[in-house]
Amino acid sequence: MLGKGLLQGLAVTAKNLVGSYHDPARYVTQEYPEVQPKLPEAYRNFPFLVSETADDPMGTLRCVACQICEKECPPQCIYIEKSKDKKPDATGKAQIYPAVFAIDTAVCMSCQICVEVCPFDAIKMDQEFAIAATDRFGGLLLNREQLAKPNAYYHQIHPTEAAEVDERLAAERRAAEEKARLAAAAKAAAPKPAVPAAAAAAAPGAARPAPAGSTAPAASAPVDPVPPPAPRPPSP
Amino acid sequence: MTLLLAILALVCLVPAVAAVLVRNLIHSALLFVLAWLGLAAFYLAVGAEFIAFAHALVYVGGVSMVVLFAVLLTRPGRESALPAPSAQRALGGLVAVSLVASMLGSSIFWTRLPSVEPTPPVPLRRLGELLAGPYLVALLLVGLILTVALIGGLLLAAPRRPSEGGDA
Amino acid sequence: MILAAAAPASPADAWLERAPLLLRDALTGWLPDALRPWVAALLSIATILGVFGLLFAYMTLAERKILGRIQNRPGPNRTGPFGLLQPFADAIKALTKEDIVPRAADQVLHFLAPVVLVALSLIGLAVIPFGRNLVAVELEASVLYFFAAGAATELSIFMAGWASRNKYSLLAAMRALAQLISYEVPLLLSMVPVVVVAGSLSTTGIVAAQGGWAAGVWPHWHALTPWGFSAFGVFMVAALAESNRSPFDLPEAESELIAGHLTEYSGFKYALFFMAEYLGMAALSAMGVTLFLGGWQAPLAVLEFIPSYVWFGMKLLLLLLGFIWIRATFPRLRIDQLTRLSWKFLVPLALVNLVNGGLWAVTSDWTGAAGVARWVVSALLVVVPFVVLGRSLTAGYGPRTYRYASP
Amino acid sequence: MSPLHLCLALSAALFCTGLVAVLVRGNAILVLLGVELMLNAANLNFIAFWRFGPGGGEAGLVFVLFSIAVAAAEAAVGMALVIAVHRHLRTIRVAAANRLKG
Amino acid sequence: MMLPDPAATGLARVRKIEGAALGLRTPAFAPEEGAGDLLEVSLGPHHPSTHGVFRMDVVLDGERIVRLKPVFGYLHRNHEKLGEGTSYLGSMPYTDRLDYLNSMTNNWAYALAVEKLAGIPVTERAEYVRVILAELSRLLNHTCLAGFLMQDCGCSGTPLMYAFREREKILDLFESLSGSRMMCNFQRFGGCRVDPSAEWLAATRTLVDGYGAFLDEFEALLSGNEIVMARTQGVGRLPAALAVNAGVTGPMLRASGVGHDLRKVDGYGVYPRFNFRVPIGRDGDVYDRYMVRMLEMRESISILDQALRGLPGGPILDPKAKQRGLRPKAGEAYGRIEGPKGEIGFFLVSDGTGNPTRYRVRAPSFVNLTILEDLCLGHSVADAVIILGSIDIVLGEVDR
Repeated sequence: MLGKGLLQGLAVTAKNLVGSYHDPARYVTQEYPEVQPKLPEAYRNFPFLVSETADDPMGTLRCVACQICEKECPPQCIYIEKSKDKKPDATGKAQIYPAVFAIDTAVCMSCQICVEVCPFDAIKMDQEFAIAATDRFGGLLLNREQLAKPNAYYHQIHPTEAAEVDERLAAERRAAEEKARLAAAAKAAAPKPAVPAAAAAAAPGAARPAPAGSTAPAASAPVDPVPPPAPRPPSP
Repeated sequence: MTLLLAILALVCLVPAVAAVLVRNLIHSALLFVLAWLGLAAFYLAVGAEFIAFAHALVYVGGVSMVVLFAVLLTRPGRESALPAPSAQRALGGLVAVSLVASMLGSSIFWTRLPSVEPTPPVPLRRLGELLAGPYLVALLLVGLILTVALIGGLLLAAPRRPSEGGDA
Repeated sequence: MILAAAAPASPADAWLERAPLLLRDALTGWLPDALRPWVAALLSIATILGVFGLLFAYMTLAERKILGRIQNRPGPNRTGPFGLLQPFADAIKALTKEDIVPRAADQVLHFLAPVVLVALSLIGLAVIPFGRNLVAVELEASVLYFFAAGAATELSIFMAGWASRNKYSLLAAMRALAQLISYEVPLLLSMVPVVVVAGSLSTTGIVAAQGGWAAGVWPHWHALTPWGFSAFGVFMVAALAESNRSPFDLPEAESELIAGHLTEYSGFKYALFFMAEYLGMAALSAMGVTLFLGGWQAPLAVLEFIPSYVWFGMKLLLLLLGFIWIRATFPRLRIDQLTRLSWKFLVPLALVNLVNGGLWAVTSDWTGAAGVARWVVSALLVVVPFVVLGRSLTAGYGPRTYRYASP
Repeated sequence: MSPLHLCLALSAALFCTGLVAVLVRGNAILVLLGVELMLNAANLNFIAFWRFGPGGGEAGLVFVLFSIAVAAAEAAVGMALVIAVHRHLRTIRVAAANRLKG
Repeated sequence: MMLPDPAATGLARVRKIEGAALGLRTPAFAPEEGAGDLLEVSLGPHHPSTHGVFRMDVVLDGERIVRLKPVFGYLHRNHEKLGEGTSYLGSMPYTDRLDYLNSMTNNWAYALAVEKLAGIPVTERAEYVRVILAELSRLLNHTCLAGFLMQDCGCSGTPLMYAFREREKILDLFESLSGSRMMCNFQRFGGCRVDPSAEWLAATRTLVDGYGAFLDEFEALLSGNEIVMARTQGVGRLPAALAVNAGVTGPMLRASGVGHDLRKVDGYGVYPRFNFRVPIGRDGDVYDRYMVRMLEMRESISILDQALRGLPGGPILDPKAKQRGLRPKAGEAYGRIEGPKGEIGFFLVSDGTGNPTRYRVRAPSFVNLTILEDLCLGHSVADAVIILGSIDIVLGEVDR
């Protein structure tokens, strides 16, 4: 009979009207600035560069400016210039570092391919999403200093993944140490010192980095409070 | 009383004259609506309450809609301005109208009209009794005319092939 | 002026019941006799404007809140506690917005349309009895006045649509006219049996005719008789259409015509249209309450201690809630379906109802078994046409069964 | 001027206005509207004589009601005719509709 | 009934030869005498119901459509040309942006094409995960579509909000798995990027179990509603022959009564292992298109149920499968799957370098849209809006 479907529809909306007062499944709004979204661990937005420590981010960047991400980035939003010199990294080993590392977040499409192709676990996806700039071009072009964030921050936003990465890096380091120790033992036996094995291992793309050194300072779980992400400099 | 009536007469007459003179058909129709509203107010002032409301209901609510609909259907989306009437036609018309006007005016103003007290308004119930009593046959006839007009209007306005294309 | 008795004999004498009138008398009492009716009239106008202005403001809020709740979201809740200041924020926004008039538009009509619409939506309220003895203008043919006043509302929608010189607006104007022509008829026809049964064309007379209770519990409201129920349904559907509310919001038709006749309106003029929509809705609902739901009459004798205007307000709000609920639920009709619904369903139903109401009026003195028969006949005269007409209306439509492809 | 004179004058003026619309403007819709205006003028006379005349004008009131109803019917049929003519001749100038068979 | 593959019978080519004879209503629009009565309206590109920046040039007689010209390209991004300059892996995130409601199925179709081209095997677990994600995509897409369609019909947002409430749950799943709600970039050659955790699978199970109840409520609100039926039944009829000849695929084709579903026809992935049915309509009108999608969702729920129960262990991604620097041998491949909107396919030609020399997308929205004028002629503007809504287009895919 005419009207049955209409009444059925009215019943559904009435159920939802009443349900919105007692049933959380029928009242799904989260009021954003007061209620912050619970981001899943996998959530990604724009990339950042991992540095081992918070107090000297530029000195302890994991990035060795191998430029794989620059090459693989589909929208080509990464720009890297290699350094002419070498500086000691977190483990004290001399490394090429990115003299310029810039990501144009206006172009970046958050696809995470740079993270996937990075052999050094040096670039990871950030979860900071409330980003705004008054300057359309300069304000969204992030440079090395703005991109660098400590490993502790990485642990904070992607705990599982970061723990895996640290574990892997530590394992690789242990393996490298073992190798170095064996090499050293061999060297002790042999008359002439060889090039440190670790340096050879750090060649881009060849293998996972295995920086030689006795300890990995930030490899363990973070102990100090994580500094907030670096404030964005005012746009010119 | 006379002053009020005179003002209302102007409210009624000015839009009516304007309606006949403007070029734009839509403006013309809307001015007619204004004139009809003025006329309804005039009826109200004269004391014919029921007639006033019926007049407003039929003319403003019904006739004006039909007129506007016809205007839109016959000139959709176009400037609804009309060409000015030819001078010859205008002249002829105006001569005829001024003759009628002078005839009417003279007959009104040179006739001595009886001046009696205004009749008190008729109660609505009395009107109903009149309609249902002595004028019942007329009422039914009017109803018949309306029905016939409705059907006739439908038949006239209906497209020749009503179900051409689509099943709307 | 009668002094309030210690124990009021009838509810009409209760202090609360007479409070508005007492207030009016107190305000106008010191004036010379010649001025008093004028000031009283102005007071009624101010009261209606104030009450219905506020009602409009909070109707918009309530609509958004209820719509929100139905859609599992909170609705506006940022401006003031529970968003209660939202209407005022909206008003300030509308007032300060730039008023844009297209260069090609018919400037005069473009300006006049919203003004005329608001004015026409308001004047109908003059004859609604909001409570016992609370009516601004007492007219012998007030029902007719109300519909005459309301008849021109679509005219201003047409004006808005045509004057905007926008193709969407023009389509909206045509739709508005078709809609008006179609729904004025059932609106008026559904009102006629009420007039026949109540034997009065005045709103106060119709409300008075609905006073009293059968067996003390069953009010003599027209909506509670079979013919009245049917007429009430037809009236409310036509009222929905007359006030351009979903599912009959064809002139506006957001998903088809952008905003229809409102496409070229902004700022305060847009707000005026908005206001007129709600005022028209409130006026038609008030008329519905008056004609069918007993006006200000209490539903039960024991509840008469609650003042009559409160009852009226509650019924009005109930109907308005229904408008919102319907809007939240239904999609829009198409223009041909809209007119078909009117001419092939509502009008025949209302015509049958006319006979039904006439029979009811003729048989008003039947009691006992004859009384029961009267109810049965009346109910049959509602149900049978409804089923038959409904079936013909929905012919060709219906739920379908589906097959599955054989693998 | 007595109210009756005023009413009659208004009525005459309206009648003449309607006549202008009918005679001067060649547009069928305006012609119909002019006829409506002339009917209104007649109605006004009925009312005027009922109210200000020598009594017994109740019949006039009833007649006005009938006249309004008939005017509505006239408008409906008239507009239907206009639409039909327009569909046929693509114009609504009265002068163009001068053939019996289109 | 199941028609054979149109490409195999040559039916697809017939349209070029003899369109009119097959029922294609070629627009017989000639401005006849008194054409001033016709009103030309440009619906879009900024119109609430064109689902993006799409334009319909409509010629109206009253409100009846005499001619309709779809105009698109406002969102053209050079997708196919970009694909020729990007590495095989680099094109994957771009496919997210085609039909941005269903990045999972876009990814899959592209991955399938590359896997065919380079001969990469897919792990068992990944096949199941792909099915799960594709069916979740289908739920998401069809739910949204129903909501949008009802919005086009003039609902004041209620069905749309209910649809979005459920869509949100699926998007949450996608986000917690892939890191992004819509631009998932999830499939990889030879498998998937991330292995779903047990918690994720449990959450999916909860969603799947509750989805039927949502559909029941949604259908109670709409499917039996007299206004919905009056608005949609008999509107925009697409005859089966015309549908086949126009290359229409997906639910739109099935609503016209052709039981053509690539999940059955191609049996790609592990679909042959699942037990599901293919609902088909009879009239091919808007209501059928709506209902076929509703019924498909019920089947999707059953597939999801089976896939979740049968999900095998093992690696999600073949560790030997190369992602970066993939250089397939010279050759060509066409990978197609049954996307929620129809057959989504990627045609790749390799010359042995790191980029395809030819990269072409068969976008179902685009192909289905070509039939728009035939569906709309003779209907009113209000119908055109819902017909467009029932075709289910995403301009990202139409314009590419």
